[in-house]
Amino acid sequence: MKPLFTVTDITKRFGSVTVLDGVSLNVRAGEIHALLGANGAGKSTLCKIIAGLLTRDGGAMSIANEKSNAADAYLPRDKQTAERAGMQIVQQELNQVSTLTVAENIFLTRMPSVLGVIRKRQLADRARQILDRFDLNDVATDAIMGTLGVGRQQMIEIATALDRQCRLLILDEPTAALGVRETERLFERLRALRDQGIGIIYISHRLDEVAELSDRITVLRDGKHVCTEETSSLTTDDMVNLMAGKSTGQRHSFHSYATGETAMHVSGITAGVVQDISFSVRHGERLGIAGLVGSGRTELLRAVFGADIAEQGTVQVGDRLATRFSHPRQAVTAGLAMVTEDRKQNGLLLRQPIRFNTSIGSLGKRFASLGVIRKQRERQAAEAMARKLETKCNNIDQLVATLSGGNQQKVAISKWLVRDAEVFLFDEPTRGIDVAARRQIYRLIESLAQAGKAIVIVSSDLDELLETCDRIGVISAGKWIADFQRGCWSSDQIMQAAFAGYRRAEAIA
Amino acid sequence: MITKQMKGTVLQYGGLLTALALLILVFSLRTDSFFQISTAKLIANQIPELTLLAVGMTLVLVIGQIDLSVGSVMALAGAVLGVLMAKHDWSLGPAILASLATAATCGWATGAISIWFRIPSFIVSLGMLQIARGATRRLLESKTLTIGSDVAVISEPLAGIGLSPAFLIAIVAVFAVQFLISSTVFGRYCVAIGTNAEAVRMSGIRTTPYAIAVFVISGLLCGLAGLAPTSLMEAADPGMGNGIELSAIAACVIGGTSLMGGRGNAISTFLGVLVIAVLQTGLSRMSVEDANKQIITGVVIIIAVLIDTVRRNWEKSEA
Amino acid sequence: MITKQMKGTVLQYGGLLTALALLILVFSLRTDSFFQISTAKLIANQIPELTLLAVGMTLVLVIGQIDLSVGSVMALAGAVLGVLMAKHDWSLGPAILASLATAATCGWATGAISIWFRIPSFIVSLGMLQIARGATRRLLESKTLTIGSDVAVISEPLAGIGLSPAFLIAIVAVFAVQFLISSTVFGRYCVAIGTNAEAVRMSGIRTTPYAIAVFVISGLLCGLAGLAPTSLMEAADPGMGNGIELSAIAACVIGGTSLMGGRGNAISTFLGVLVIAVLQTGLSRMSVEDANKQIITGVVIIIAVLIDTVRRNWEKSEA
Amino acid sequence: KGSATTDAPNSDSSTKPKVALIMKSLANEFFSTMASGAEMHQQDSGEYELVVNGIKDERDVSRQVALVQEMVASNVDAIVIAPAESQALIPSLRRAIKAGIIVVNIDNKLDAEMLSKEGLQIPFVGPDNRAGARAVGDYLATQLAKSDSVAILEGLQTSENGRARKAGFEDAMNAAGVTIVDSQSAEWEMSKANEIASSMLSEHTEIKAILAANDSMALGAIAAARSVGRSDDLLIVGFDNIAAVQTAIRDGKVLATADQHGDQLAVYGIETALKLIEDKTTAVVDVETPVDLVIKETLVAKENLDAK
Ligand SMILES: Nc1ncnc2c1ncn2[C@@H]1O[C@H](COP(=O)(O)OP(=O)(O)OP(=O)(O)O)[C@@H](O)[C@H]1O
Ligand SMILES: Nc1ncnc2c1ncn2[C@@H]1O[C@H](COP(=O)(O)OP(=O)(O)OP(=O)(O)O)[C@@H](O)[C@H]1O
Ligand SMILES: O[C@@H]1[C@H](O)[C@H](O)CO[C@H]1O
Ligand SMILES: [Mg+2]
Ligand SMILES: [Mg+2]
Repeated sequence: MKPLFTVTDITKRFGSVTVLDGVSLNVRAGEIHALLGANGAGKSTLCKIIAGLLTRDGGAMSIANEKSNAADAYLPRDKQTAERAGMQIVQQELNQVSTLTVAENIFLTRMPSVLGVIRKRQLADRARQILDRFDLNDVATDAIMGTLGVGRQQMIEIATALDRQCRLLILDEPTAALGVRETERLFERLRALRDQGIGIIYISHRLDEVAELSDRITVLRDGKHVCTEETSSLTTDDMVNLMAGKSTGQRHSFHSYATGETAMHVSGITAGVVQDISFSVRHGERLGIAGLVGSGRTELLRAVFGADIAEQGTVQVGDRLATRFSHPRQAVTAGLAMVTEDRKQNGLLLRQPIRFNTSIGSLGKRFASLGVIRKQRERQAAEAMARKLETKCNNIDQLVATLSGGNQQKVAISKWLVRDAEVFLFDEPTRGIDVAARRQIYRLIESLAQAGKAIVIVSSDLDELLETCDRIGVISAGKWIADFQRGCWSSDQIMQAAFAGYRRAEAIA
Repeated sequence: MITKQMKGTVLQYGGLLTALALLILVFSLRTDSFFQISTAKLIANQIPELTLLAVGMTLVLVIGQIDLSVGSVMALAGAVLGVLMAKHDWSLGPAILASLATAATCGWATGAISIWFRIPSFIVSLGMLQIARGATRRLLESKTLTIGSDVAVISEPLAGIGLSPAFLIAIVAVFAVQFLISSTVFGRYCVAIGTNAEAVRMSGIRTTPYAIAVFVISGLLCGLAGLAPTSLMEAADPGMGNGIELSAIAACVIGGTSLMGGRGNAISTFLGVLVIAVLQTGLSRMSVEDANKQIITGVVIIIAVLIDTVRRNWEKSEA
Repeated sequence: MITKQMKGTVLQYGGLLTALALLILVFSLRTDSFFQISTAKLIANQIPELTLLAVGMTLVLVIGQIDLSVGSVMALAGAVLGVLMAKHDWSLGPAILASLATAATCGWATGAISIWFRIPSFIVSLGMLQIARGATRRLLESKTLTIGSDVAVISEPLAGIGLSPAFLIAIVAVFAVQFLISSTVFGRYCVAIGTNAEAVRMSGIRTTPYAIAVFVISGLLCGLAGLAPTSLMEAADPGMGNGIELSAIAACVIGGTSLMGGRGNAISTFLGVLVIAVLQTGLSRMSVEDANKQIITGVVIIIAVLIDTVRRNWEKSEA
Repeated sequence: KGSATTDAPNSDSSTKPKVALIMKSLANEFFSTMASGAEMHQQDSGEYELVVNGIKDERDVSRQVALVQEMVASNVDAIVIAPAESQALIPSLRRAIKAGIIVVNIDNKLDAEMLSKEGLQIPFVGPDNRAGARAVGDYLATQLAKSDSVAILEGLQTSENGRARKAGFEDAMNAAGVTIVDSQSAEWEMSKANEIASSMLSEHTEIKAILAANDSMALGAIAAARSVGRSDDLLIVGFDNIAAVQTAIRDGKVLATADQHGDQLAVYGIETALKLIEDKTTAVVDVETPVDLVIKETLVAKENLDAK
């Protein structure tokens, strides 16, 4: 079968660092082609070059001519020329305009207009159709984008891209912020598009997804092409080994470190959609919180942490007094730490170096005397942390904005590891993190548990919770529905619980 | 539907309208002559230039840029008008076109230099402020140039309504720019560029032409603004609009436009202009010592914005 | 190691130093008296106030805020000094403390109001600009108040080095603020707040006290700035520092400080001040016609920043 | 404090004529003196109401135009104005006159040619700035030798009296055969004057004297003289006779200035306006107010007089 799209010997350098080194790849029409690689392997960079968002330093690309048998050289000047040639991309990082409405974002490049005046009705109607097609019925077309959760925004971004005519569709970690339901829906659409003869490049760190969805797999390592294989010929373990270039060892067998001592007790928290939620977490315990996108998990954690002031409820850490935190400062002083979901918005100082980001939470505590920063110590700690998490960077003075998505997430976590705390709240801790690194983070969380820390993990990746937690709580439509101990759970039960709140709501309506 | 929209409008402009109403109330109680139609007409005929500049500035701020040169570009436009009419006997129409073209060119230059070379527009427009002012003074030889009553028509109140063409132009500009921002592709791109230029670029839209176009529009509005005082004084004045850029920006910010880009509303800006104008007019009616007037001006501006901020937060907690 | 650091320094400040060198070269060729030690000393004794204001402004810009009131707060500090010494016979030391306290209070008020109520500091400081100026004029009854030579010591060149205490204070402030920004917890928090205040908050740090402290420091520096001209003139002048805020911001921006927050360097700001000062002095040495002075000033400021921008891009492509 | 008669619930307030005093550049001591002179006069006489207004910055001519309109709208009987500009204010004053308001021009003379072209008669009450500057210049010349060099600090180049004073200085220097080696505008401001005078003195070391078109700039020149180490031998003259310069004259730092009796200037204008209000048939004539040379001896003499 002749390829739809071919990449030959692509090279890309940032300054003196080579991030793509002679990568070749081809995608057939009607194929889902997975692109795998560890964080910083160069997947996003390659896709950006294809989509016309970056210029390559060397190599060539070509796309099959629709009429003849020949292939035309493909050299996009910018995104527009790439789109004209039939390329569509959903990027790893959200690229929304937070002050525009949902409809305006969807139609940003093709607003229905007469003489430059937007036809608002038509805009709303068409946006409605697109949203409905993705079961986003409850998103208003005139809602301001910035007020939606990350998951919603990601869905909207995907819906936008899938709606457009294209020949090659690139999805860069589309499911990182999606829940099970959304992921299912997306897969249906992707299979339908494949059947229409569209070529799809699919990037994900969720290897089960890749195994389920893709036809072929290309693995990149350190900017180099490792191999391209039929999906059916690889196990997920093979994939991991190919990506890492070495055997990363087996899945850890689970070991619980939970003690009997309560580390944090949350009682009666009400905030936004969250209604009267109470739960406890013990020292050494890892508590997972599952739920659908928009069910209120992030809001719960934010209210506990004092990032939003809860309308009701209290948090008790250790044997301190039960209080309602009104500023994260109080929570941190009490011994809480929180890795936020939206790292760009409130987790990272993107325009600052890794070093600043790593030390920001503990400057006063660990890296200063008399208010003067002890830079040597700061540097050492940041370097140690980068090594420990295997953050891929040139050095710790690299701006966080120039790191790959997964490595940004590592920096966001490292801030709290350096600071230390009694209770760790993780909101989607491995979003965009590669398998190997994910294992590291699981091990890290495990060692925190071993050290007696209490841990709360919110994740849309159920497997992740199943793998790492002592206990899993399920939130549905803002309510705490159920609580499962390890050993007493099945993913089916958990999914049922996650839908429960919505069923009841539907029944009432 | 309509009531909902009306409620929305009241909410949106409620804070500023309250501040304005309070000001008018106080001045009406403290002076004999304030609460009169004539005062309203007077203010209407005094604010065209600030309105036009502030409305243009709103657009510039929306895309996350700033233009400090508006006052001198306006003066330059007036100077061109004056020189052409008084020294070269041009008639009003062509002279207006020439002065608008000059102002638009200045706006274009500011925009192009700062966008192409990625120099902060603060600096480029500060440079343009000096350049345009210097050019104005050269053109006018640092003297006021009397043009004569040919030019008066622009600011002469129209029989019947008592409002000048300049004011009407300013009002049209307010609504036109608001329409531009809220209902056109161009305007939405401006908001988008001001919010997240990177995302706009990523979606394949070239931001440069839009950004530069905004500066051109702002320049054009400066040109229009220059007509009003020139016509009122029947003379081109080399010092015209000195320092007015701060008032123009203040009007925008009072109206809730963000200096960080991505948010702006021309109608609110207009309300901001009104706050400033009512304050000035009211204070000059009262015999308060000048130093105290200054203190009061400062306090009132802060309070006006405070009221608006409180309103906004209240609305948020409502929603 | 050292050479690497030196290379870094040259690179960092290279653009501005080049612009400065070019300016000095041109003026030296075009006038008889420019290229002399005496000129350097003269400039050194003229820039303390702008340096102090600009350095404070750098900090304010770093946290993503702005302070337009610096010129009037500086005047107010001068007025307090003058009134206490000339009318109440205070001696220099206590009078200085009182005027610094006044200025710091103004800074605190601007900061507190804008941070607590989330009102843009642009507006609050614009209000403070008016309030402080009005207060200055009330204090001085709008008149220049002669203080006498008791106050002269601050700007009297010290025997031997020919530099005034005011200049030395300004230099100390430059390095102190640079140290603050680059090497202290406080400064790091400021940079972080200017980059992403929400992320700082989510790291468990209260941003409010830091932001307000920055305004207090800026106020304090305005107070120090007010001492220099008051001492030079041996008089408190109600019009002192009128419009100087734009020059202060310009110096920061020329020095590469971002108006969006998160980036600022006091030493570069100082180089920005030098560019402005050398330009002004040079042009008045040449006794260029006023209108042309303005045009040249505008063009040179743009070019200076252009050179720096080109340097930066070149450096980036090197890295 | 202030002149807040409009606030007074005084019943006969409507019968008293209302006079608006509009000045330029309230930042300048000259005008605050003028304003307090007028307010004092109003309080003493009690025959009229007074509203005082001014613009912050002399360059802001259109703000002054707006003020004229505001005063017309608030139904004053007379406007006494120190125009920031000698031509640009005329159209709005014309409208004021059409609305039946008496207009009197003080301090800075409106353009005579344009007034006559417009067929307007507005009395000018004020000094002859050129003559005043000439007197100051002549006195300075007595301390200079032929072919000595001097420099001028001009006022705002857009202001008529600034230009007149420069002309007066030039007249005097030319008559004495003194060379003017440099002349730049310091825009009436002290610190600008310091900066420019410093440069002038560095570039032209031969300068023997600086003629400043107002006293604020003279104060700036003093500071400049100190900066370049010329405190002892540089001669400085100014214009306005503000308090700070009186001190400087006594200390020998300034040689001379001109007193244009700022505190009385507005009063003269107001009196003229009141006369015209009372009797509209009064002939409209200009009133030339005195400008007096002020030197150390004048001040000492005045002190002795006050002491008695
Ligand atoms: N603008 C830039 N400047 C410098 N280095 C960059 C820049 N953009 C990307 N890089 C580097 O290029 C490398 C590849 O990044 P890329 O984003 O392609 O990785 P990725 O495979 O998508 O990783 P992830 O799975 O974490 O998303 C990374 O090491 C990153 O730090
Ligand atoms: N700033 C906001 N303004 C308005 N609504 C919001 C805001 N943030 C969240 N929401 C809404 O609150 C609800 C709960 O969102 P939350 O982010 O807590 O859910 P989640 O379970 O964490 O899902 P996600 O994966 O989207 O983060 C959603 O309906 C979301 O749209
Ligand atoms: O006459 C006055 C004073 O001399 C003042 O110093 C400046 O403005 C002029 O009009
Ligand atoms: Mg990536
Ligand atoms: Mg969430």
